[in-house]
Amino acid sequence: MNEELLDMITNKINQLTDEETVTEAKMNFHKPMIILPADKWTLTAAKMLRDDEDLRFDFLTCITGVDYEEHMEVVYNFYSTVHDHYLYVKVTTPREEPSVQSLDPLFKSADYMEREIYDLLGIDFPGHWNLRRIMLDDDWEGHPLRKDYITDKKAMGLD
Amino acid sequence: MSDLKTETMTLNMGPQHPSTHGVFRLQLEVDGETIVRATPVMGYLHRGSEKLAEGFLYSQFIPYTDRLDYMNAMTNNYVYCAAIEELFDWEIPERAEYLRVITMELNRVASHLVWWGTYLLDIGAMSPFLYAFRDRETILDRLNEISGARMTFNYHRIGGVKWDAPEGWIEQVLETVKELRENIQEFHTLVTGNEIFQSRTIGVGKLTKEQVINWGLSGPIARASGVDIDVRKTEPYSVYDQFDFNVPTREEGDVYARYLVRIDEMFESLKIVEQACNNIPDGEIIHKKGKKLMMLKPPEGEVYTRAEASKGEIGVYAVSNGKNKPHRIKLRRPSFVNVAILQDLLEGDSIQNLVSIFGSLDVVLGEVDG
Amino acid sequence: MDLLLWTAYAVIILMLMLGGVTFAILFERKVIGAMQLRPGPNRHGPWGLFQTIADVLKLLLKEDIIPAAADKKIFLIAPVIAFAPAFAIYAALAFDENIYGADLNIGILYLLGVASITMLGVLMGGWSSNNKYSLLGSIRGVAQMVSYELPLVLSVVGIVILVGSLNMREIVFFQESAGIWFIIPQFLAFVVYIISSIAELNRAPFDLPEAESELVSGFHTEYSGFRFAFFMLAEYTYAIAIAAIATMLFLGGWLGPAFLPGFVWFALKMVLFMFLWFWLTATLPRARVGDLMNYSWKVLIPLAILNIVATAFIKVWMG
Amino acid sequence: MTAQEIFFIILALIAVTGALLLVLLKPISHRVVSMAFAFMAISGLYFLLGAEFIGIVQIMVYVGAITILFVFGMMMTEHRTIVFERDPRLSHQAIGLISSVSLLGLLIFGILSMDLPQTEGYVGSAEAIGLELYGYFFVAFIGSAFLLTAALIGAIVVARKEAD
Repeated sequence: MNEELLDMITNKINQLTDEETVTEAKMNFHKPMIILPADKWTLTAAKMLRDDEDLRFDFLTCITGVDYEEHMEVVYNFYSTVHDHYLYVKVTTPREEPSVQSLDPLFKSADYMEREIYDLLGIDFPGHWNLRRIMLDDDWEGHPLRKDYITDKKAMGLD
Repeated sequence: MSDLKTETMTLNMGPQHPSTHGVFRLQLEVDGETIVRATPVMGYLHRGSEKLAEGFLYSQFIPYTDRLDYMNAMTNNYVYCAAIEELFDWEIPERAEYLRVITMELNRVASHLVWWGTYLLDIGAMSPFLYAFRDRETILDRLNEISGARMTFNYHRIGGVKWDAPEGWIEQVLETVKELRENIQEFHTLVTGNEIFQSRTIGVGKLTKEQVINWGLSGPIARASGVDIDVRKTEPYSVYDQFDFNVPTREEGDVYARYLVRIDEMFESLKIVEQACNNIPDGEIIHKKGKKLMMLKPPEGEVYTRAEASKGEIGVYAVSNGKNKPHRIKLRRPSFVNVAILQDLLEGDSIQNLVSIFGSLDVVLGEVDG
Repeated sequence: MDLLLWTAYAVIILMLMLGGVTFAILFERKVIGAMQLRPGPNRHGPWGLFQTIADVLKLLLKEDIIPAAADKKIFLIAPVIAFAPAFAIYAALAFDENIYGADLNIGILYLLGVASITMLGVLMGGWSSNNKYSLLGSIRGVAQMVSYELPLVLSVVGIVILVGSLNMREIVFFQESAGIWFIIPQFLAFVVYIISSIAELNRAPFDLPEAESELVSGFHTEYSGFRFAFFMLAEYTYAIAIAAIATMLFLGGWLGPAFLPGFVWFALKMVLFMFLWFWLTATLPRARVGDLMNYSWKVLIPLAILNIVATAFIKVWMG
Repeated sequence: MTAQEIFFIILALIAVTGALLLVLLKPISHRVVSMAFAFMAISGLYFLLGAEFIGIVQIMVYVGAITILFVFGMMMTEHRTIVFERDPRLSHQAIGLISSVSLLGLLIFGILSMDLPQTEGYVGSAEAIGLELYGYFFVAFIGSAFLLTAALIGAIVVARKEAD
């Protein structure tokens, strides 16, 4: 059943732009996962996921930013309160000037979670109403969750 | 007279304020006692758990999850362990899962008790706090007996639990459940029917179903607004599918509804504990590979695992690169997501309601700041 | 000679009252403690008898902090303005048939009028601290005081109509000769009096001006040490005075079965009345500002007026 | 010197000082406090005269209500920026001086030429005032009550309109 769902989602997203938007679609621990590049991840696609009668992914549970040394990824975990199904959306973005379309206009739950990713990983979210640091000081240098971040133990008083 | 200008005042509530339950700051713009704008400011307790995780062995991170939502540490333990177990694709011994469920549900009751006490303290009733702590104390005693700690349990392990239940513990838990049931019933007589209490809660801080879903709220807050999501039912983890329990929901979406949902949830949790204690099987308490703490190397992959904590849906997004340290651990902290609604919810309300509304969200700052 | 006697009386009352406040606080903590499943203070002296004394000593030894941005003169004088009138109330109280201060023929008016000055000190203190929470607390305080002064005064009018005098002693004598305490014929007035006196005193559940969970103690947030002690003293002095007034108006003052002297009965009734407050403190959550105002204007004042009208009719009808 | 005279001097001094400070002090909050002290001293003088009722009404109305109203107004407004400077225009100062001196003269003249009756007892007792109000001045009393009620309702209507 979940495989069918995966095919349906892939088709619907590809139909939006009439091209191969989804670079990879697979099952990840029994749940559908689609992977697409950041420039293809638009508000239209997210809106379709939210509003399409068969999908209705209205509950954005979790947003994760991951730094894979060669590129960065933002993973969205969707849940549908109507149809009770799940979806991973993986958005890949280059490591230099990482940028992913913000879902804040559609899902308010993205507000804080995207701010946190911006704060800790330095991924830009164009379209976010208030993209500021949330956990660290406003004048903090660098983004700690990046793999090349060097912890300045002296400055933090740990050494 | 119409051009008489009134000025708004900026009021910094916190980071040190008795009702923010920790180091949380609300920047309020108030016109008299009416809130024009509320901006939550956080991060005062940020310890960088996610960053720390990348430097530890898999087993070493468990104690750090305790310190997220320190009121409900068992579920935090569990969800982290469960995520790693899912990466391994392990079968967990039944007895271990039962012990996990018992400890998690007892801890949920303890967490709700603390909420009940502190919430009423927020709206000015002091006695319930002490009643709640009396009952919480018995739960903590039980958890102490099995885990050796009162708050930061560090009890669950990847693949099972650390200790088996001591002799006679199960019977004691059953006793405690009986006692708690009577005492929680007493709460209704103490508070629920009180006129002042009702006038302060009914119709205050209303959240609609749409708001809840759009803001990603979960836990009792969502269920009080008629959004019936409880991970224990929608995606049963551990052995929750073996128990008979209800998920209390209400439609009103106000503070009073959240209050009732939490009280009802305590009874449901006690029900689960009772069933689990009566049906607990004998056997191993940990997967045999889980005992080798230093050798844990999950295969490459990534997974999002969720569980129902007392505050809402807690999730762990674990990315493994096949080495002995995690590549990335993302913690979806329910309080952090839930607290965002404050900006929307407080606008136009009064300072007097603020405390009531903020208290009803039941946030723990350890979890908000991660 | 008279002057000397008066001074002696004043000093004795002051001393008694300081002791009274000390043990009223202990009594409150013990009562609330018992209701909250805990022993209450029990470390200093037997049964914690010296706890409050230790607390006061601690306060006296503490540094007297004046915030830099405060209005210094007002900040300094406010606790005194709050305390002096609370103590002045005692001038017109009669504790026994023969133990009394000024035998004013407008006793009730004096008590209620002087009592209202206390609030001025509270307001000035809250305002001069230059603290936003204190300011909010003070604003709430004014609104609350203005609203509840009315039902408090109106609730007493029924008794004045029945007795035909404003003199406190005559009111008690009237109860003696009538053989009935006013709590029975004036029960409605008694209820209104209790509720509005709680609000006047800023006690739970109407302790909005100092609501510690939202306004961080409201008007006395910035006060410390000795000046804070003065505010506490004023609060409890006032509370005891209000209890004493209630005793005289509704509970027959020093009247009671003969086996105890009058002033003991007086003290017992006061304790009973104060116990009622403590009980409420331990039981009820705090009311909301709006509800509080509505309650005063829409419930208590009409009730008090109804009581006055009914009493007047009865008085005319009975001759 | 009797005790009464001593108290009279103390109270009069407080009243006069309070009234003077009310005009001389700069911050509005200090003025309000000195005003309260002046009012209280005056009510003390009434007590000395045996006019207890008037004395207590003085406290209730002027200290309990008017002063608190002033404090309330002060708290609600941006009082710290408002400073009472001396009016620089000479003509205004002159007018002020002339009018206050003539008012003082008028008052002194009135007091000196007053023919005070040598009566004893409760001049201002509650009972006497009550009898006068509900007897001789009944119509005027009811009339003023109506007027005040109308004013109150008017104030509420105006405030309501502004709030909408």
